[in-house]
Amino acid sequence: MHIHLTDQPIDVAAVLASVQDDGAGAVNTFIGTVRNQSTGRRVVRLDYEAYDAMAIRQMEHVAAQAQEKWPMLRQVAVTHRKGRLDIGDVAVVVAVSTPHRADSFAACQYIIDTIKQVVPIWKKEEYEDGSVWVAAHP
Amino acid sequence: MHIHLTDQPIDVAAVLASVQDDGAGAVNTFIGTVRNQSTGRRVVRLDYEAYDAMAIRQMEHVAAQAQEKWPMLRQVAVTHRKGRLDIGDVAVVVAVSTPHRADSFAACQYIIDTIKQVVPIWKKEEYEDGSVWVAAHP
Amino acid sequence: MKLKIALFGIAKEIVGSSSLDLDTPDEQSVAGLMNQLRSQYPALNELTSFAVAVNSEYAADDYRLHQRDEVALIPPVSGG
Amino acid sequence: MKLKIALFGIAKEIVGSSSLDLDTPDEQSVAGLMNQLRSQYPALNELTSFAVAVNSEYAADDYRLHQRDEVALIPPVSGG
Repeated sequence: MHIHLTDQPIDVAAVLASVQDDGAGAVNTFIGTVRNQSTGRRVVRLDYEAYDAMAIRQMEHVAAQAQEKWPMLRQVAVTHRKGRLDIGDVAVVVAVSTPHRADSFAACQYIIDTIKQVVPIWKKEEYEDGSVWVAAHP
Repeated sequence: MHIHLTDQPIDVAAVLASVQDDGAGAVNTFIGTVRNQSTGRRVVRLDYEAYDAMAIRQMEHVAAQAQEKWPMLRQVAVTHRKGRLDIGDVAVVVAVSTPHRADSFAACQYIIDTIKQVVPIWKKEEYEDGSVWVAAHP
Repeated sequence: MKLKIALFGIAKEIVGSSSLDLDTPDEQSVAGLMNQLRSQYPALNELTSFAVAVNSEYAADDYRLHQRDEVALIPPVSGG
Repeated sequence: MKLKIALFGIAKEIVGSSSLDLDTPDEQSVAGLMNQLRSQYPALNELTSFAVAVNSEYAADDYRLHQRDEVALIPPVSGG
């Protein structure tokens, strides 16, 4: 598995290349980017803070769990960005390769859904008139 | 929507770039590649034949159907390769962008599943000792 | 009327050509054309399925063909 | 014992620092530590949830803390 946390722009092509496997006919990729709005407010940029060591450890756990649930998984790659991101910037890339396509969709979705629940990374949305730590309050 | 049929190697990065949208936080991509085996036989290469005009028309229909089912779909791109492909070559790329991630997975999977049912493209698997038109016979 | 039918994939191999000129009644239905093809090329019956396309769209069984229609025989697709 | 607790995101803002030195009983449980933090920083009670991590793993409520553990307060995550 290929797990990275970086404060530099993510090279999506490199992530895709890392899951290439001659035994896999299917690659599914999820790319999360910074939207220009959130809950109706205009977003000007995002700041991502990470607990680096734990974030990497938890991303590894999620990838390993996916490998257990989908034993046919060939390759898994997760790269998460941290630091300051502008609109359109890539925040996260998940890519998986499997022999058949249905498994690639299911495994990729499981990984991104679980990452969002357990990986200690925090997103602060900056608006023109303030900022909010996303999901912090009910 | 961005629909292409080509006999040249697919530029995956260009397909991804074509669905980039500041209003979309989620991009899901499916990449179909040539596997080194099929139903237990070793594949040496594939030949894809297409009924070009109809294939493009049907890919457009599928993209339009997805747009109807997921009105929040921002961008859709489908590029299908034809001609001779070697192991590891990209045969098809589907990419969609949506505001939220669950829709991106569902729409992308719908598009590739439907393409495989309706788009007039035929795949001949070449083995070391023969060849078969895939799915032709029960 | 004379119909020109485009052939692809295994259908091209069964017929031995990439297109076929067929004599068929005027206003022949798609179903009628399919029966004519099945009896002329019995190997088509061994396919998982096949369809007829007219002007780049799948045609219903009761569609009535015209000489200027672009007709194609569509064996089971396997793209992607 | 003295525990050093790493703070992130909104927890860092609530406490006003990226780490906190806390006096806590020896072999304090995670649940006990959380109660201590809640009473010292009532704004933590307004969060959707928070968790304690020990040595880069989520810790169960009954885990007994040791001075050498790397402890962190984990407010609701929002990566991706």
